[in-house]
Amino acid sequence: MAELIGGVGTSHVPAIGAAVDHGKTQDPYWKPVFDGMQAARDWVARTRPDVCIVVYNDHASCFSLELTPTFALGVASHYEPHDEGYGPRPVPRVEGAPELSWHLAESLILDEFDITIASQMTVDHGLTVPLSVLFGQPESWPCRVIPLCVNVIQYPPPTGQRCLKLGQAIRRAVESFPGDLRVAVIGTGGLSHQLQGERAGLINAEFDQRWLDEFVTEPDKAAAHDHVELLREAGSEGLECVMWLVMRGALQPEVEVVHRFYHVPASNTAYGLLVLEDAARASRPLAAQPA
Amino acid sequence: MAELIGGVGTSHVPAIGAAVDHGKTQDPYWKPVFDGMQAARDWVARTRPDVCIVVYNDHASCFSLELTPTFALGVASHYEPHDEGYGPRPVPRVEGAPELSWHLAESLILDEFDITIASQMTVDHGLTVPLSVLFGQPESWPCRVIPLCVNVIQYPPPTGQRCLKLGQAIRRAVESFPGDLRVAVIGTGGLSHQLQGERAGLINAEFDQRWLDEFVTEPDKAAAHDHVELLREAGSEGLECVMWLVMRGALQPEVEVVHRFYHVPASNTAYGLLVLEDAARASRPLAAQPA
Amino acid sequence: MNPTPRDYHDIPGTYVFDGAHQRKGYWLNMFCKSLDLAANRERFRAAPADYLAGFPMTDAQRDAVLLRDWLGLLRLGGNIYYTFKLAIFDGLSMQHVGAAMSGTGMTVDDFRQMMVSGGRPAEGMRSRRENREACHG
Amino acid sequence: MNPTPRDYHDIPGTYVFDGAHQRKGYWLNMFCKSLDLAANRERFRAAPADYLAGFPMTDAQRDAVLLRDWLGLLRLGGNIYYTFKLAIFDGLSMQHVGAAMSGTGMTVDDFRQMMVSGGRPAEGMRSRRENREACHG
Ligand SMILES: [Fe+3]
Ligand SMILES: [Fe+3]
Repeated sequence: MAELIGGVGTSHVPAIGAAVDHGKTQDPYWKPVFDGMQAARDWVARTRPDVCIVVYNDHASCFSLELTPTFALGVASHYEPHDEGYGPRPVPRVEGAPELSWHLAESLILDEFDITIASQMTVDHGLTVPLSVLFGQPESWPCRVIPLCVNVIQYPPPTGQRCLKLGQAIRRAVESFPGDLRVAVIGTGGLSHQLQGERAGLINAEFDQRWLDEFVTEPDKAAAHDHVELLREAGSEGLECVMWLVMRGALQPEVEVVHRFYHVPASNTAYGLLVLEDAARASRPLAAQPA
Repeated sequence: MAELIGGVGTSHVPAIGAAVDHGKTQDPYWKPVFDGMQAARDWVARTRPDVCIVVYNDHASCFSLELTPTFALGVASHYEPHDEGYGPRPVPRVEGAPELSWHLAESLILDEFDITIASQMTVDHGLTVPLSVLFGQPESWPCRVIPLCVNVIQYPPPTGQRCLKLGQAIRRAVESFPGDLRVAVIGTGGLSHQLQGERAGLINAEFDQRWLDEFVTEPDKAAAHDHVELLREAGSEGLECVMWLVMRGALQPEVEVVHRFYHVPASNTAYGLLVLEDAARASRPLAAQPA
Repeated sequence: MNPTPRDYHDIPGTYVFDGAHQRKGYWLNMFCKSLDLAANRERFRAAPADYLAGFPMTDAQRDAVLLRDWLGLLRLGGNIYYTFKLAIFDGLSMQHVGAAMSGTGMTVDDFRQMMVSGGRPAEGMRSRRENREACHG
Repeated sequence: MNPTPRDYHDIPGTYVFDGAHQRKGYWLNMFCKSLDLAANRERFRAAPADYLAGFPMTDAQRDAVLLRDWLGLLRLGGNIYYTFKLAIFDGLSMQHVGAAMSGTGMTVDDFRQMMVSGGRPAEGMRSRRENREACHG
């Protein structure tokens, strides 16, 4: 049976990808951000997930206005990085995990989630930047990836509650997969930022920190902020933090914080990073985890 | 406030469309089928819906294997008939109802249905044949149409229960629309048939009739047949009867049967037709309904 | 992918288009889908094997296409709504294909007659297991 | 469509991309999306007005494109992820566009400085109604 080994929340700011790609991670502007990532990199190196389910949004890259799936789950054998106008990011091709993907798709749909099944898709910075955050610049990504693309561009995105429930259903689905896989869920996006309008540049660190507190200890409360409140407090693009809640739902109600980091700014965004394990798992002696 | 005036269930057999288009409705083979439709045509002429929400499936026409939405809701101003290999059907362009469509999309997503929003799509026989069933061959369709496209080709389709719940949510959404519209819901597909394999041609009239009985009086029971049972009893393509349940959910638990018709065969299919009104509405004196 | 056994594999003569089936037949079905375009239909008509070579299909799938092995196409991952595009290309009806898939030498007229007489009965076609038990029981 | 008032219309300087907004800006955004392709970028660079004429947009939308009126584009139904494709076409950064949209004559260096200093504070930017009440209260 597959095992849910933990979750990561991280912003997916494109500028972070650019900093990695152009060797600027040690520039004074970026060093604090990348220093803050180290503990997450250590965690993922230690826990070595076989598959990461990356919950992200597409930014008018692979999807366009013709068709807007609320939840699109990738079932492909691989995903090419999308050209977002600067040429595709110089990162490895993303290798899929079609058996587990199809198992998720089938389980989730029978569990009353109205998933869109994506057999061919490209992935943009929303997915590849979190991989760079966790893995740096390897020759090939050290794990297989299942993209779960959430609409947060076209109003309305799914509610926080719906995202939390989807995470719970993903947990059930992973644990019913008849394969010996270690699976992590990566929630991406946010935290507070607004790219558009006269409020462009909005950051609300107070709201973010309070929301992160709730996220860890009272996920139902973190999920209960409605869209208007998120738009108001976290900014029109900060609303994408609902995607973290899919990760949170996949973990048990009681979690242990392995790492928490928050930094303003990363480009126009409040950068947040959180690594969680189920409390039950975290309290196991380290020897019980793979070295 | 918009009003839900009733529901129709009908198979969407392509051969019925061809019989209309090629003037064969009075042929001995087709006459009984079209005679059986008359009462539904009378009902729709009498009740004159402004908008029909047509729940149908696409047959590898507009959608393909790349992307399979479980529920795709059209929000376009119009929809062209798709060329399914014989040239597009010679039927009027389907005019949309974008205000109500967007209201539905927004309401349903906030109500935890993971709708795919479709801004540009063509519609195949799954949608246009039911219009021909209800309206014959007019110069232009006498009502606007909202396509709700359900995946029933890629296993697994949404469950019967999920479809019933979606119907209930559609009812709530329609009744919260601030416009004076008369809305009908048309569930299409089925009844028993199988197009593929050594079982091609399967018909199960006994199952269909029992399912129709449940559908009218015990919708939860009709919705509870799981996919394996539907595949076994109604055939691999008969499974698409789950789409009728969206219509059923949009009506009240107590309904009045305005018309019920069943005929074998229409091409390879058991043809079923059902017209329902809420019991409360049906008992109103006729004078209270528009002439 | 070795498909895990599913309850519906017990249903005789029925090829459920689940994930395993979709993966197996992906390019076969996408070839069929490509026939939606008149230009592709012309290319396929002019040089069938060359046209098929443009899709990453198995040789068995290509052969089944060229032989119009309607049942074989399903077994190799085809979905009836896609393979039927090939039948439309040939000017065949669904009843034609239905007869061919029956695998009993049925003609299209036999098939039509079966439908007019109420269709293929479900009796004896529900479950491989039940059929086996009925045989040996 | 006359958009019905929504709670989020109370948030200042924020253009929520809801159904009403999407319908208004559909072709404006699809024009921006078309710039994903290098061939289209060349055509647009060579003859901007001709290229725009190929999309069923309003004159106001076309003018806002030609003038790079970043705020106007949002008001006319643009979505930032689409209009930003035009900025990428111009070689501009999101901070450039952010400064321009602020509508206060902010330079890109001002904007960068604002971000380094903790970003634009939410205080006074939460609610038009609250701001009015604070003014008149
Ligand atoms: Fe994002
Ligand atoms: Fe159908």
